Amino acid sequence: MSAGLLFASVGVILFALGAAGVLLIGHLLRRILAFNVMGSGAFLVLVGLAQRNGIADPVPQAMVLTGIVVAVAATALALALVRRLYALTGKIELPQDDEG
Amino acid sequence: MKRLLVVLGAACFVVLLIGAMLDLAPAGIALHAAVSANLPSSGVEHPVTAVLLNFRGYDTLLEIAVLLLALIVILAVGIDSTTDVRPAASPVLQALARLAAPLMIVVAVYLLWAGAFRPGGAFQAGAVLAAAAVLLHLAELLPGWQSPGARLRLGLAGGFLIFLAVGAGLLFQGALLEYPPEQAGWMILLIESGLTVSLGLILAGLFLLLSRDDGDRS
Amino acid sequence: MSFNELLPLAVLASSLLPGLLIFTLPESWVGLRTALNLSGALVKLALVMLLIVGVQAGESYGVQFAVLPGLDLAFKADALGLLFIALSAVLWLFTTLYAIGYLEGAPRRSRFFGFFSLCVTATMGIAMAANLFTFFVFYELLTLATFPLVVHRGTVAAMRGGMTYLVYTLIGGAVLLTGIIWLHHLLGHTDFAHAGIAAALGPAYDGQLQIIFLLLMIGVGVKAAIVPLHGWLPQAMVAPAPVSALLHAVAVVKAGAFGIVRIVYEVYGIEFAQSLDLLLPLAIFASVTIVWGSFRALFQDDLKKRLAFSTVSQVSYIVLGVALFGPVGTVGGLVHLVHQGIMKITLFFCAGNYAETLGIHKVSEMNGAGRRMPLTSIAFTIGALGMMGAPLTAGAVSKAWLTDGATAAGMDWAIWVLWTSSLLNAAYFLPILWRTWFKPVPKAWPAEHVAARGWRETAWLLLLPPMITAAMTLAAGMFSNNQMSPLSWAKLIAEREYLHETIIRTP
Amino acid sequence: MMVWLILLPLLWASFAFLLGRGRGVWLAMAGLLAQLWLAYTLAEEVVASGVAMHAVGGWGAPLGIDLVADGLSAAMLLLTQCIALPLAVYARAYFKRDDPAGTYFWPLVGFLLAGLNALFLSADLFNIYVTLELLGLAAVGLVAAGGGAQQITAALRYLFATLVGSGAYLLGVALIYGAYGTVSITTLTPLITAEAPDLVWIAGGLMMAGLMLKTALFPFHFWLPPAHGGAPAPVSALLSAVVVKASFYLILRLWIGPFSSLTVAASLVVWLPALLGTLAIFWGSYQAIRAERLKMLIAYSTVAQLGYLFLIFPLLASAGALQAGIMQAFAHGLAKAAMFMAAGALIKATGQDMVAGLAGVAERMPVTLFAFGLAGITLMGLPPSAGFLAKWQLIELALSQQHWIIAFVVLVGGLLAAVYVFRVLRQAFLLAPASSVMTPVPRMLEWTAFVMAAASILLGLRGVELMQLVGVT
Repeated sequence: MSAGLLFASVGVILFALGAAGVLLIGHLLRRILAFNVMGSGAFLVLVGLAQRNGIADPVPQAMVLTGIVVAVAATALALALVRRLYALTGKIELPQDDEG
Repeated sequence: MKRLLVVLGAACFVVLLIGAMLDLAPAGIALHAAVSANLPSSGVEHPVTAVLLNFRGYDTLLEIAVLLLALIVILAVGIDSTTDVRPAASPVLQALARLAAPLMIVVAVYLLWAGAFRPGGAFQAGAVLAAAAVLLHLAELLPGWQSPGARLRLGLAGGFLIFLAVGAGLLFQGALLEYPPEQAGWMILLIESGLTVSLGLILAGLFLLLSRDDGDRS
Repeated sequence: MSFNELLPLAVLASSLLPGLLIFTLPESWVGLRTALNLSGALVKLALVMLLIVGVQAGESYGVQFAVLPGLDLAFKADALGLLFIALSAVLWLFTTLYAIGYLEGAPRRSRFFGFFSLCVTATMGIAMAANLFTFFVFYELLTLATFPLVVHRGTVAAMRGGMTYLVYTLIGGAVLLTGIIWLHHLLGHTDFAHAGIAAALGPAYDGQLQIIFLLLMIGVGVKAAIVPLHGWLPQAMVAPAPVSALLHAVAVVKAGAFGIVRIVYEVYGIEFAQSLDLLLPLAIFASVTIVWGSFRALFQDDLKKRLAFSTVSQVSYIVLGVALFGPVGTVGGLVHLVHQGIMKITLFFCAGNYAETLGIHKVSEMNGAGRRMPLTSIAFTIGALGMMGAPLTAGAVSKAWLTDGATAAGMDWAIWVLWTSSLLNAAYFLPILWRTWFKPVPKAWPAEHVAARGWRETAWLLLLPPMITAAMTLAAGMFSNNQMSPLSWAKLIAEREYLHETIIRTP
Repeated sequence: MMVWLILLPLLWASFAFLLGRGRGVWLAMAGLLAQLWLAYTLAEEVVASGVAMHAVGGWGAPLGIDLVADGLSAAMLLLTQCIALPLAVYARAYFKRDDPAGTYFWPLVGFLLAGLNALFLSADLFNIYVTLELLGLAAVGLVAAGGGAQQITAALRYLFATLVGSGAYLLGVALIYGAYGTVSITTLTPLITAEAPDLVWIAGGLMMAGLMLKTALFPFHFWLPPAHGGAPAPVSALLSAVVVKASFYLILRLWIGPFSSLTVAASLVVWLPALLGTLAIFWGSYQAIRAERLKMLIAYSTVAQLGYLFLIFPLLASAGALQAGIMQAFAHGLAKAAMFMAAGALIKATGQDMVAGLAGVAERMPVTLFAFGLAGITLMGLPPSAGFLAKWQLIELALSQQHWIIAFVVLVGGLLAAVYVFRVLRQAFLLAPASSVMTPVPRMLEWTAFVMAAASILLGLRGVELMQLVGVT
């Protein structure tokens, strides 16, 4: 399998890991990390799969750059919320009740 | 139980997807060809920069909006002064920071300029600037931020506004962000310079706003 | 937009606009509110007169707007519609007068009269609807406009009554909607037309049409209070007297009955309905309702409840008349649409007077009421006699045409139904009359609000309406052959429906 | 011209930010007014001269990014601006001076609207991803802004839901690009055939699932009630009325666009959204009927009402289904906005947000209750209202395609809606206990809500033009 496909496959694995993490992990900081793992997985698939035939393609690279910046923004926002929650409740986990 | 299901599901997903990837025919469309074909009229020599700021510049415009938005949200949510105990910066770190900061700025400028023809550009440059700010902050040479004043706000939004202005201006003689090939070069440079400053400030802001503590309250 | 297009809209507007204006009025502006109410009612009456004259002269009034591609909000003022319009317009005027007197000084009157006007607007819309879609729009609007009136008192009991009313009407509405959309899907339109539109589909669809008929009948049957869908009507008695009058005589039950008329005559067409064997089941349900309603009325001590069950029974006279295949029965049903309205509203006005003046709510409290309130009691007596079908009253006319209709249609058993019901009517009305006139006056009334001033046993705004409607009951009975009488109008409609030259009742 | 629908909100949002905390109301108002005009003229243009197109950067797909406005997008744009302007007027009266939730309210709203408009116009899968993030983060920010622990918790749930959703969507886009080498919808549509490789099926599944999570379709609805119920009334209105519709719009757009040949190939697939929609209607209504707090009731009603939108998928064979869907989207958008606005006014006046505490408002706040009632009529699908027209179209389509079950669901759903709407009205018509005190609220709050509700009714008297617009493809 070509290097690109290898990257892509690793990306898939990372995505699955990250997704599972977001679903299962209660601790919010670790959940945010999991989300980042998930995102990176998607980015890897994007660049890897597109360049599986070995030819460099700047379009997915540019897309990934864009994606990374967006992910940074999302992460910062999430951290701000977590920090706020910590300030208000002293917890870094979400309560279980749903009715809100 | 839930744990098990999720893990199993994820595993099946991985197997399925990788399997599907392996027997995938090559794509019909080769955009990289189109990119290199249009590179000369894009105003920059580096293909990725060309895609980022010309071919798909619109993505970038919205992406900057997202970044600025995140910062505004952080301001709107209101970070309250939870004093996070940080060991006082060692004089060594401070000396290092004093030394490194100017160099980093130089590097940033270089990256910005280099972006036109090799890996680099506003994002990298901005990131380095932000890193410098963070370093100074960790060395306690730069205070964390309160809600920013008018000038700082201008700095934060300036790059985005320049980008918007150029794009909108071009709208009057064609499509959104449709650079005339001969002017494309300087227009993109203008945008990138603006972005470098704003991105630096925003990225730094994301850190400095989150990590301000009582000590910095003024 | 031509005059003939504008007129139907004007009839709607004449109650809609006052209603909307009244909502915005502050509570204290009694004068302006009353002025708006009455002027609206009078203007409407004038417009209806115009329509009647026009329609007799063969003019046709109608207008339509596209709501969706292939779906129109369409109005027409034809003979059948006008029968209902005229009834509502006249009775609305008197009910308004009565309500003004009844609610004098009561709270939340702007809201009350606002919804009151919306109610009548909805009724007008139902009467003038030119297709089932439009009919349904106003039919549901009526439900929504009456709910706040039923719960007007804002007590928990009122809420219970209102909720029962909603449960019945909303579910009925959903069923009705199903039938209408189904029909619209089959036909591509649902426009009312003489001799019906359903026959066009051809025999292949007979099965579906029978199911649709069932759905439609359930839908309108709820408001027409056909057993077993009548449960809401006695519950809704918690409403103030003018509202009960409106519900029973003018708006709600009439809307249901009128819907049945429209559907049988102008959607299916009487011949086609007969050929689908739809009329006999309808007649049976009507008969059951007639008897059951009168029977239940016997055991109600609460005066308004007794009147409510009597309504259940009386409205099905109309349905029965429709279900009797043949012009004579038709005339009987149609004319009773009007007569029942006049008589029943009289009774409710009087019941309201007893309650407002002397605090009488139960039959058992009515001893000697006739001495204290002679005029009211005379009106009540006339209404009651009418309900029994006593000679010289409107009721007699209806009953005569209905019985002959039954014979003409070869459904002699229906005659027995009518007679049983008359007997039962007598059985639950005569005791009341006996108490009112011949039992001694008690020492004290349950709660005397208004002292008698000379001949004015109570506020004249409460006294006048029942006297007028009682007079109308007699007039409709005695001058039934007059040119403008409900009977002649009903004949006119029946002629147009059956395309016969004239209809002679064989005595 | 359509470009300005994206640039304007970005511009006034940034300038509002430059002006500083709690500033920029009039900037926003002016911008929104202009946007409304733009959306209207765009709709007219689309009806007059067909689909409008704008190649950003002048490159054109697949190298560049195309903006496309067909009937569907134009309609959604119109709906968004129609709701945004009255909401802004409402919000101005709603947020008191230095209300913590009001400090960067206008910039956030600006970015939110920019995200929405950009999303409705974009014809490029990856660009749509960016707009989704812009939209999602702005929405989360609005929920969290100045909020207490409860709001922050809701915002975090919302944030993770939308991030996972867009993550799945992004992976799907990555796979599509890998398979075809382009992300332009117009280029892809002919390329994706029924014989597409499994990878494309997985990609489609990922994107749909991600978007359903963002639309809060049952069983992905868990995040919506706390977020919409907890946020300030103007925010709740905006989120419930338009934001959730955006991801629904995308599902629809992809379903009938690039993935159409897939959905046709797998005829059973069309029943999945309908099934989930049905469950959403029943579960949402049930929760709304039980809800103690007024805003939770309304939020759960949103869960239920979104269900109707997904009932159209098995009916898409006939053109009318799209129109029915859009009619429902309009009906719910206008009515739900009005309802949240009315609820906001009621809560401000009574100082609490329990349904049980509403006794007497019919007497004290008739205008607001009228607004609530009219909105309720639309949600119940009673005539005359846009909701009724949507219901009528849905049932007729269902009957014409012999899908009785859908007709049945729609009818029962309407009755369930009646139960929770009248639960509130019943309470409101009760006489007020002598003890109850009501603080007067700004007239503006009551009347904007009323106008919005009236619009949802009036649309029910004239839907022809809208249907004509949606018909343009």
